Amino acid sequence: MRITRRAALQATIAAPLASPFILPRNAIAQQRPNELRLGISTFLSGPASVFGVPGRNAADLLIEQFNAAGGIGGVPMRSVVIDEAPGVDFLLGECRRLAQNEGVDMMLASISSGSCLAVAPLAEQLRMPTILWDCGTQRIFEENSFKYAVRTQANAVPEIVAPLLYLMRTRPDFRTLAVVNQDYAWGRDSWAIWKAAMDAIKPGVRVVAELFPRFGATDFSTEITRLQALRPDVIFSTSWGGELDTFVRQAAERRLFERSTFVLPLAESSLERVGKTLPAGVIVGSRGDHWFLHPTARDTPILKNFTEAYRRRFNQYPIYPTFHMAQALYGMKAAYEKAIAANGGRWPSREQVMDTMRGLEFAHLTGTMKIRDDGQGLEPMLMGVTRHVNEYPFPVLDQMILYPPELTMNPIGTKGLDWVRLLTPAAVQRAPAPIAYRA
Amino acid sequence: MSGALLSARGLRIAFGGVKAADGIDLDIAEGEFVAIIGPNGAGKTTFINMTTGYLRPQAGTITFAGEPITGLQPRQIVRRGIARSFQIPQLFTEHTVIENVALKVAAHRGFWHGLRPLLDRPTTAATMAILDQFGLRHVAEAKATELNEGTRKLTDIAMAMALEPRVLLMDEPTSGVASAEKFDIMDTLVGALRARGVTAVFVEHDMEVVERYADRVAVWSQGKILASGPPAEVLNDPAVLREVIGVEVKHAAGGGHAHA
Amino acid sequence: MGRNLTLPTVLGIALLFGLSFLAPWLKFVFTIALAKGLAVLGILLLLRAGQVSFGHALYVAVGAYTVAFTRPVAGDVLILLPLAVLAAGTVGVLVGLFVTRYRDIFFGMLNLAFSMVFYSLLEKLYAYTKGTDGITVVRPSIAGVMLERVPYEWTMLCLALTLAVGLGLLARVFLASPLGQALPAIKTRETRLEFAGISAKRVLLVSYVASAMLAGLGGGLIAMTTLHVTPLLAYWTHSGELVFIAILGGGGAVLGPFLGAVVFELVRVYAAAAFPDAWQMILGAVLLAIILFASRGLWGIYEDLTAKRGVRS
Amino acid sequence: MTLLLLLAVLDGLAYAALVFMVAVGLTLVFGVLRVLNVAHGSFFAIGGYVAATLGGAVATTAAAPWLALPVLLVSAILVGGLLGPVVEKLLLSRIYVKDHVLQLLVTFALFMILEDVQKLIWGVQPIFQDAAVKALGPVEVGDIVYTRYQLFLLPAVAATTLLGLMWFLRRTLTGRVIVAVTQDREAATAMGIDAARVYMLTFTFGTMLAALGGALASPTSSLVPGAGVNMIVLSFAVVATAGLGQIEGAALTALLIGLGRSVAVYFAPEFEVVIPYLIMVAVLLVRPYGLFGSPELRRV
Repeated sequence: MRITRRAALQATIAAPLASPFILPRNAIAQQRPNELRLGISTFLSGPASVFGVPGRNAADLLIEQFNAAGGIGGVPMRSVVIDEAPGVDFLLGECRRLAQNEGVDMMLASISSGSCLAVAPLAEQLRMPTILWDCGTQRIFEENSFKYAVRTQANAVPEIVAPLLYLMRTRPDFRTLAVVNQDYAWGRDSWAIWKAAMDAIKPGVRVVAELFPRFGATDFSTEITRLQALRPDVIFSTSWGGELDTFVRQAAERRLFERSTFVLPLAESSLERVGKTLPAGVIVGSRGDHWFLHPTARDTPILKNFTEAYRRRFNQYPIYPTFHMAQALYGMKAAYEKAIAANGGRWPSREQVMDTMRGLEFAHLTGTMKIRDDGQGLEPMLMGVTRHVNEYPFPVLDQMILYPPELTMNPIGTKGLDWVRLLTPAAVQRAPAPIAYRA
Repeated sequence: MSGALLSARGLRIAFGGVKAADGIDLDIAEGEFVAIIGPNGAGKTTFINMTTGYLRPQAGTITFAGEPITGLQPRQIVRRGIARSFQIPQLFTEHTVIENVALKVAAHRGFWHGLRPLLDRPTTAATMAILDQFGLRHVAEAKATELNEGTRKLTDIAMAMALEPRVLLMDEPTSGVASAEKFDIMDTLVGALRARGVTAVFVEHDMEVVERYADRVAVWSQGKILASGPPAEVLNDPAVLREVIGVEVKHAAGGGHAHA
Repeated sequence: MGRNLTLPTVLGIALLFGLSFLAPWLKFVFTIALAKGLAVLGILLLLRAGQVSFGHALYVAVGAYTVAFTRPVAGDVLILLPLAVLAAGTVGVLVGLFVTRYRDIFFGMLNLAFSMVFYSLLEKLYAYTKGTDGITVVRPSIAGVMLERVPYEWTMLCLALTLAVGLGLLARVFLASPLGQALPAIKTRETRLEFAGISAKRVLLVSYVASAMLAGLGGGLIAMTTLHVTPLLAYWTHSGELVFIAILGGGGAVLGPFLGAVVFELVRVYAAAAFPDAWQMILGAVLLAIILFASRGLWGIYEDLTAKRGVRS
Repeated sequence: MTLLLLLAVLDGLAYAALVFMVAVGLTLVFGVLRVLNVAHGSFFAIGGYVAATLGGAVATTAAAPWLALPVLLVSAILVGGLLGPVVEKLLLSRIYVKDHVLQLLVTFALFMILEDVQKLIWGVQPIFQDAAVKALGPVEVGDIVYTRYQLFLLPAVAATTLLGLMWFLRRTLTGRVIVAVTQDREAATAMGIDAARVYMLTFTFGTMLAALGGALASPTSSLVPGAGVNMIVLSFAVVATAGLGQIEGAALTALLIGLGRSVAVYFAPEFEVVIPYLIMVAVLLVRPYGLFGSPELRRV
């Protein structure tokens, strides 16, 4: 057979084009597969890649570790990562590709709430087991019920209620408050929750400014000037990433921290970057039950080893998206293992895995958590106040309180925004005792 | 004024101190061929620009067939029957010759009617008739960018004629054309105009052309009309010779743009 | 102009169908691509007049959000799509009356401005639009029939194809009409057009509204295919993407936009799969190569290839 | 009330200064090359990244904190001097004869490529280097703390740039050549001006200005992926509002946007985002060719 150069060239061009058209793997195979394929959607470009890339890094590292230890039930894992930055139309196309063509067994979906809201219904139609690994909106499981989607972390409600309870405990006498949130869904949502909860627990607080700078803003001078003139007792901001860093720096340079108490529920992810520019005494959250110096887990080998390995490889301390990814992977592993055991050692179907997920209690890097029957994760909330110590070139958390989900999360069948209106000052007192930072 | 098809009264316009028209009175009778001559920058093209609505005179009026047209938009003036051609041919460079002319034919026949093709049968027929009159049939399918200057000039004028005007204003119809060709072009052109009974005003630098084709010559200098009359008479006037011809012997190339 | 497009069209449709059968996920990608192709067809009309709109994502978003807002009250594709077109057309007239007075960079930037204002509105009017979270669209019925996912996806693909072919033909007729032929005249000699008694502004306005309606239709299709709309649809980078596709496909024929859109989506999928961290760079390089070495776009390449082989019909 | 307005003006000035620095380069390049450079925003971001990197190196090694300031300028010259000529020679010079749309898209492609290049070099974690702000320290106006950097340095640099450019374009030979090319490219080349050189010079200079804008912004804001995107759209609006190639127009527009924005934060925060566009639409309604623009010379 003679192969002309032209034919060879055509073949080389055609081969990569053709490969995705190979028929998908049988989706309902019950026998043990050669590998477990995970589709991961995350931000690889744009401003939110600040979270997306650490999340992806965590997945790479943990999958390697899991595989080295024999994978899940003897099956190694492999991940296919897609970028959710180009928008919903692109992401949904990619999800279909992963499901129908790459033969992905499980999707780990999205940082953006918009992405999750779009992916969950699709997952349902494709019968694609999906773990919502980082997005925060409470709307997903409140407005719909999904068989094929669960969330291995808390949501916006506890993420905002916990900081409020913490503030009420550390500075109960505040009378005025200003908000500086990014102008997009999360900024608006989180403020709505905070406002409703605050009006319930401590009526009469005067909101002196509601500032929503443009998403992606790089200059907060005008906002800071206003805040200096207004002198609110508390400044609340759920901003994150580059904008939070910028806001913190500009506020510090202009001594705003000296005049007001800051509540920054997402600032754990910025601590290493802003360093000691962020003064002591700022209330900081980490969107869940995790931090690399977690008060109860800091000395466990599992967390120490992970932090060590992560730092060595990526030259940074792990931040909350890293832990969220870990929770998703640990949760998935636990569900598979439990389902395999329940199945008499045989490989479970998708439906069996998803059924196992409900009510599953699993251990992860910093503790254990539970998935509720509606698919929502129940996770404690770590809150603390910044303190400068010599061991780290950035602030650490002190006076840490782990708020249990019972105090901060609305029950199944209720809407978070309605539920927070029923909060009472008693909730402030029911919190566990603070744990001090140890060197 | 009586019997004049196109008439200007007291036209004034100045560009930053330069008076291009400083009280111009001019009457053009139906069927007349009038040449406007004068030194560069005298305001000859400005007259065309004002008459066709591209520039608005600062003072004075222009009437056409008894109706004032001063201050109307170019497209409104065109619809009343005044068309123009350009010193530098203004062709649609992405179109062929036939499309260039057909666009004008279509514009004249009613542009906003449905989605029939530009080159439907009636438009094509009307267009080809015009191309024939101007001897352009052989280049009908050529792109406007592929033509030589003489053909471009003819196409430009054919486009103006497609609007079936009563008056055609031409800006130097032979400038830039090889001198061997200029009489051929003028013969074709004048033949076509006469055949349609169109009144013509043309700005011209070439005295041979003026002498041969104009019924009347108006001499434009420093915004005023210096003299007006039959070519034989005017072109031998010593004052005109000194003012205009003396400068024009060299036949300067630039010719001056409309305005700055 | 006189090139016969039947053969490439039929081949293209056959290829789309064949690939969709082999790889079901491509149905979605192709439907989106065809919907974008419709919007790009609108861009093409304006490009003929030498005008680039850097804001046509506005109309895509208007179409998409019209579907999202009216879906709860009117549940059929046959009602939703015309509404999307109508809404985009209405906005197109209002904006068009203003922007068609301007040319070149001013035209482009004003379009950009309007799309960015709309984008901000979608984010700001949080109570109605749910901000960046977006609105989920429940799958609508088609001519009164509620379909399951797979037949629905096939139907949407067929619908998009039918609209692409039908409107492609219509655009072709339009471009050959005096009005369509006046568009390049705006680009080359706008004043001469005025001296022909034609209002360039009106010619441009007609095309502008047509392009807005095409983009609105594309947006409506996108909303009914993705079943979730977000403000990102109106962001200026998406407008840039439409212009990108127009250049990629080539402006020589009405098939260009669809060819460009399909190739764009596929390149993006493969680039993102092969280099998740650098797909933008690959797209950029493809665009650069097209402009520098084949500025008539993919359709131009096709024309050159067939012309060489003498298949000109 | 008056005090509030004064404060708004102070904040607006600093922001206007940054906007001007970026937009003036874009305006200059557009005026001369007639290419609307989308990659201008990338140059802004790269300028910021380089300044932050160099600034970090200087801050950790050098003894004198004031050294952080010249670093900003050096970074801009470095970025502009290296990137400008390369991009102009390799890309732009090939497309001057082509359609405006294609020219614009070439820079769009370059922007996409540079976005990923930044990511590959500097990663996705926000980078922040505020040694320059710290070096100058804070100052109090009434009861409000400002930084000297924002209150004095930024407006001063912008004003110097504006005056310097005006002087350069009006009084020096090279400047007048550039103006000649801006006003009438054909006539200028007919007069024997080496347009290619003028293009190269202008583009390099424009790139430096963008990089300087980024460098000046870097001490007060974090650098993240996509930092250039917002700047592009904003400076496009400035260029169109100002009138093509109008330096003074760019300054006035930047000032309008800066002040409009901070006044909006005080009195109508909802409008903050759309201020630049509202200003643009309003200006173009009254002056169709921009604040200082005039109709392009149309030959008939």
